[in-house]
Amino acid sequence: MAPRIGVVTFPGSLDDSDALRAVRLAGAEPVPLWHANDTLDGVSAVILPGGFSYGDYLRCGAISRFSPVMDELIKAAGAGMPVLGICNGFQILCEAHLLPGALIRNDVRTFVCKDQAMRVESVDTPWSSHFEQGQEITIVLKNGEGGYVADQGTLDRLEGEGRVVFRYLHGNPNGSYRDIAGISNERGNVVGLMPHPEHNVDPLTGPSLDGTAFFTSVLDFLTAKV
Amino acid sequence: MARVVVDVMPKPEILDPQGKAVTGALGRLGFSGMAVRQGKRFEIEVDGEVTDERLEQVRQAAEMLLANTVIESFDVRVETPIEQATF
Amino acid sequence: MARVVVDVMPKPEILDPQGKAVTGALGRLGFSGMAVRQGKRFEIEVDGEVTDERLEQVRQAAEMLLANTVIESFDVRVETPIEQATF
Amino acid sequence: MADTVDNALKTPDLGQPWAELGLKPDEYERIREILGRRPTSSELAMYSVMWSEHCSYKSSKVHLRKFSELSQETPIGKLLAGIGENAGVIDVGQGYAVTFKIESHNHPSYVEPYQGAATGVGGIVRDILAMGARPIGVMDPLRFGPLDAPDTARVLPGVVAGVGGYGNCLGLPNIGGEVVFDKTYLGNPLVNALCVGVLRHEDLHLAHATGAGNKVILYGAATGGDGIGGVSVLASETFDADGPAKRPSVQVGDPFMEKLLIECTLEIFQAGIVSGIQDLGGAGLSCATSELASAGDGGMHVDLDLVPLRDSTLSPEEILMSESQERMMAVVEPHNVDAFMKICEKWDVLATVVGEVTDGDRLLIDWHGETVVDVPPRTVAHEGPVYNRPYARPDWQDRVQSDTPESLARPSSGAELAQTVLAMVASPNLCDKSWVTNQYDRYVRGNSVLAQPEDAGMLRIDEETQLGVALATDCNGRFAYLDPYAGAQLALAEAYRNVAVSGARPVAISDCLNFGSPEDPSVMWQFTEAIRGLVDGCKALGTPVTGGNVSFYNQTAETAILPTPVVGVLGVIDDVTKRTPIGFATEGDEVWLLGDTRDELAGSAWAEVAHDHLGGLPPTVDLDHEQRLATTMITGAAAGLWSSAHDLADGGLTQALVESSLRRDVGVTVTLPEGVDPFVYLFSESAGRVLVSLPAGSAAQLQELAAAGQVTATRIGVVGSAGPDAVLTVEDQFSLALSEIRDAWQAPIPAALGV
Ligand SMILES: Nc1ncnc2c1ncn2[C@@H]1O[C@H](COP(=O)(O)OP(=O)(O)O)[C@@H](O)[C@H]1O
Ligand SMILES: [Mg+2]
Repeated sequence: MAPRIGVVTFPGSLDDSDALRAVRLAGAEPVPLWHANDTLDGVSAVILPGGFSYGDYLRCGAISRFSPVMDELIKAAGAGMPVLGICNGFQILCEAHLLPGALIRNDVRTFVCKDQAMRVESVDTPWSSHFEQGQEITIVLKNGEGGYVADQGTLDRLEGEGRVVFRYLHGNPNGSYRDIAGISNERGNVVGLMPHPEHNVDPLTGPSLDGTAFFTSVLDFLTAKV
Repeated sequence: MARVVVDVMPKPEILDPQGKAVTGALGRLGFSGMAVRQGKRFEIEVDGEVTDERLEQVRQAAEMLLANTVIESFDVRVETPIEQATF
Repeated sequence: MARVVVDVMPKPEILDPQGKAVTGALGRLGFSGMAVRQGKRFEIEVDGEVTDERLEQVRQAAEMLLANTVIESFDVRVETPIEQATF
Repeated sequence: MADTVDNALKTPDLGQPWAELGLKPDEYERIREILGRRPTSSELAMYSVMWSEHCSYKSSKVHLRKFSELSQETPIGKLLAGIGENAGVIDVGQGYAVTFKIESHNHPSYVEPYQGAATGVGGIVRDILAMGARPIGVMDPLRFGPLDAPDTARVLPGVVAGVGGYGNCLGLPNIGGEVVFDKTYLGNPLVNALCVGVLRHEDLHLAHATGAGNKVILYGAATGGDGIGGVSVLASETFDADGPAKRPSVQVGDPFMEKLLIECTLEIFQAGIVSGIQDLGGAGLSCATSELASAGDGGMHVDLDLVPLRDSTLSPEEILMSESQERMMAVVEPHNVDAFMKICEKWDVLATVVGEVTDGDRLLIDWHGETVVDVPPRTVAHEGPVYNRPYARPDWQDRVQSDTPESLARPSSGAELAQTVLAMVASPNLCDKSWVTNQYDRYVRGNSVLAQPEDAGMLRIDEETQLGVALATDCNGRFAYLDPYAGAQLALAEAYRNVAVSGARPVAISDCLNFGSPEDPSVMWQFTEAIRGLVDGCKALGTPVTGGNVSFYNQTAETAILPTPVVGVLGVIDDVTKRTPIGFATEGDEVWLLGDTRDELAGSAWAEVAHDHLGGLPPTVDLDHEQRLATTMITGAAAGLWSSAHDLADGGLTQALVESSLRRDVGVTVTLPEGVDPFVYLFSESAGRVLVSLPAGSAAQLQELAAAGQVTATRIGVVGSAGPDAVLTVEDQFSLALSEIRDAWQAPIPAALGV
């Protein structure tokens, strides 16, 4: 049986249907999860999708972070379940302190939607193992608050421990410290990034197919475990 | 160097979606009986002394740039340096 | 009903793109010698009297929700009702 | 104390501020006649707002009727709903229907650019939602004053941030639009917004209240004092001096609330528990109650005390007129009310039963236990005044038309042509718009097959069958100024062509008619001519008008905007994988021009950029040719013939070459046909032309297709190499590095806005 991968819908989630589709195209079973339920419905991995949960009011992800489903997610992540936060999902993971640092308003101070080049800096996560170390990929980036910030100590530790998973190339689109596009937790199972791999799985609608590997990576990881 | 603070708030009759969302979230977190409106706070380090003239300049700047007076009101005041990072 | 104000500011070592942009814009408008940092101001109407206990609740709410203490510091204080719409 | 019906009967001669509310003496008289007494102040509020130009279309109604008289048949079947509904609905096959509409939010966007544009998007999205459809995309035709005008630096970034801020937050891909600059828009920016939605046939919902005893539910945001600046005259009549005075005329949007409203409403539709539904837009509750009741088979009774308020000091007049955003009204059978409430609760959407459908034919509204409104709803919603405003061809029209561009100095050498190319691509109207469009999410929902800067936006509707729709909006106001009849047809033809070029079959249109003051006979003439042009055009093309919007009074003192009838065309494509993009793809592909080039430079981008000139007669329109050209494009696309296709419009052939080249940094070498005037060939804006590229060796197939469609096809060159050294060459004339063109093309908007 194909592994079941959950995608959480918060009020204001937008790319949940895209994430579910990407999971399906990769060959796993997509499972919609609702933020207000305090259950992960037995899934083996979870994606927090992009969007404007709670309108991005207050701070992106600040309100969703307290949704009932998050308690379960925090527990599961602690136990090693693969979790991917995309854009708003990344922001929620930071607010929930599953990942260090925070995301602030783009330095250009406008919403930015573009096809963004980035480099895969780590293949040692369940979400990036299908890439080549150092591979250049193009992934859709679209957000207003994507500037990754953290204090110097945290940044040095992320770099030192190989936890910068993706780095922007050919120009920093939002003022992220050290061109960081995505990071992982210490164990590597929780990954957050601003660009949207789920928009890069269909040649008809995305600028590349470079997003596919995110989903096949985790599928392999989960299948190997079984 | 002195600090002037400009507080900018949505006018009371104007919808404040952010404040509404925060109010709702506080309620869900168990903080009851709190109604929130959300605005902006600008801390301006002004070179030199804060004369009346200088303050008037800040007021003009607030009117022109910091506040959208169609939907926001603002308030300018000199602040005796409070400590950063109180908590 | 009383008003408690929570001011939230980006920590000094954290990039403040909005403040930077405002500083730049002020310069271009001819307002020189002003350096701006931009934060948030929450005005909270608290039901009932503002006891120490109630204030402590607001402090908790600020810590938990209103500020992200990874990048922001905050300050809580009771405000004697100022007049809205000063200008 | 509210002004009740009883009170109105007792004080028949009380003076009322009808003039301040914008009513004419005879209009006020008619209200008295209808009611057989003086109106209460609540009734006066309702009538005045519903009989305003904006809501009643009183100046345009007689002309718009001509749209309804068009055949309601599209090239692929009947309309499921037409003009008069919130938005028209088209059967696109496979059990799917599509609904789309354009609206304007011009004036609010001038006052408060961000919120004006944001609430403009919010409003049109609710129109689509009210039809039972899931909104799936938006477009934003925008017009501003000169790019270098200080006020443009205020209005443009605000409007763009507002369109993006609202649409992005709703998760609706922005798939196209326009950004146009002209001095007449300086005090009158145009912010038009289009939304498209999709539904299953069985989910179609119409706005009507039927079935006595059915509950009327108001849901969404609470009602505040938004957008009721105008009725404060009533408030001041009915309240003490210290009563509420300050009412904002600016509405603030809450896109998050709207997103919840969308999901909640779709779930309600899914559950099949609503019998009528209406969005609250202009005129708020006045409009929703009177329209629902008027379209139904009974009356309606509403208790205003039940309306959830954001501001408890609102008077009944104000509650009735509030334009608070993000609200909807539904009519629900009593046994479904619980289920309805449950769904609202799930989405954290406030919902309140505020009244019910009644026997009889009155709209009754109570406040504090007394009746403040007792009217026949039709007289409010549908039987407003109708004006036959005088119109006359302006005396300057001849002068403008005889001031032809023939005498303007034209570039002649290759070097001059090259300079002209660079100047043109760096002009505000032809330059790169990505500073704007990069602020819009075009990927969300994962069905955007084509989006800006393509000729049309295209959305996949069904992933299994690959059924999709394409949309384009267009209008060249300069052409419409020179000849509003032809200008409207040129707008129609361009949008129609853009859709066909993408590979979709154009089936229906929506329009947004932006004009100056209808009280000026010249403007009224432009308006009637534009409508005549569209009606004749739609007849010729077989595309019905499904709905639209009129925006008058876009005028600064005596100066009206260029007449701007924006046309949106919807097309259907059975297989979106066959869509045609605009960018050159493969070195060695043949480049052909379809259609005929004439010396048509009046109103052109060149005349504007090089000479700031606007005079003469616009390019000729041949709708029969447009139809044959469209068939050629669609047939070619289905057969997989085209590598790329790009319609020729502003800036003519050079602009199309530049855009097709820059799309993927692929060069091109053009050999001008024997005997043509290079300048005219490169810069004329003759309509009905498309630049295509196709794999070497498929010329015969193209020629056969073109011959069948009686479309002129001319081989004009070959696609060059890609990469940093790519060049655009016109043999015997000039050669320009794409990088140099790109630099000139990208600079203007960021430079002007200081970012
Ligand atoms: N405000 C806007 N929003 C979204 N897309 C836009 C906007 N303005 C222009 N575009 C897109 O940019 C492209 C070029 O616009 P335009 O030159 O008007 O195209 P055309 O002449 O082919 O109609 C089109 O894809 C159009 O949809
Ligand atoms: Mg156009």
